[in-house]
Amino acid sequence: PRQRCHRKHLHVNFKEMGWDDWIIAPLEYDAFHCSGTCDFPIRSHLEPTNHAIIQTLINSMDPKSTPPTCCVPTRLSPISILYIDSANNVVYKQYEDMVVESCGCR
Amino acid sequence: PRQRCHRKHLHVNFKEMGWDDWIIAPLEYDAFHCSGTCDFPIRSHLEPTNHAIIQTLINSMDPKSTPPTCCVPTRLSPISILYIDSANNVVYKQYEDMVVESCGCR
Amino acid sequence: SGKETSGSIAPASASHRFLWCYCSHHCPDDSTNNTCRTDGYCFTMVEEEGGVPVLTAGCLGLVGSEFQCRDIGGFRQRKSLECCTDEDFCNRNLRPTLPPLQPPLYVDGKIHH
Repeated sequence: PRQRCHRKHLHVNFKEMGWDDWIIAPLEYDAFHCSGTCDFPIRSHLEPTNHAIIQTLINSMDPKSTPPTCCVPTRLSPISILYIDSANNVVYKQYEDMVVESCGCR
Repeated sequence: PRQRCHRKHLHVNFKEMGWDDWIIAPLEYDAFHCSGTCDFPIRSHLEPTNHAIIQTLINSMDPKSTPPTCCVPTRLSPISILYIDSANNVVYKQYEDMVVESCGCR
Repeated sequence: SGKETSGSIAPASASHRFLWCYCSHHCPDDSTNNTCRTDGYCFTMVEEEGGVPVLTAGCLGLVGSEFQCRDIGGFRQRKSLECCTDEDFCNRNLRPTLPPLQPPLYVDGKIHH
């Protein structure tokens, strides 16, 4: 059966992306991502908006009229990165919204 | 060419949904919905998070490893509905997040 | 179609306490023993999959419960959902029934499915 909206692993490797020329650490981390269907009824842990519920209802009545809602991150958390900036300084900075904490239907 | 993420009309007709037995007004409204692709680079008006940018980069490097990000509502507005509640009272209530104001990639 | 069972509070006025529900098919990742928790409603739904009625159950949030717990006339797939909020695990005893089959359209001698 089709899998419902949920969080899955997403391994990010900055070295493979060729960013080890400016990123010192971490060179890899798990960003996760969201995947799966958003079927009626949308369960509470997927935190649907009223609009997402209305769109889901209409899609289940007439799939051609509108697509289903999409499984996307609803809560994200930061990570800190140690890197070398353009002036060759070593900088330690927190980047917001880098890791998916939970997914939902929107 | 594939259309990029943007807002489209979504006509909601409460009468067709069989809800004119409890909703007095409005019996229809335009909820809009979001549709279209989220390709690299994600433009600023689509307000990507850092995670959405990282996921889009990885998807463009290896489409099998992760799906592209999804075009979803980023800003919503309420509408007020006049309805009859289960105790037969006429109620006028504002429902949050009923109309898409803008879309983005998440 | 969705119905609230008797004794349950109308959707808009469900108090902001948490309710435990029985959950099957797509429980939250952190769910234990087929249970979930919500600020809204428990539900049980029956839907037809491959000609077979399948029961699923779980939690619906307060936001949008007025829409999700409501009768819907035109579902493409035969399904029926009931909500409740009167006590923890109130959805364990809900048995919604599939809506009747839509009679095929009969026009000028030919049956259109």
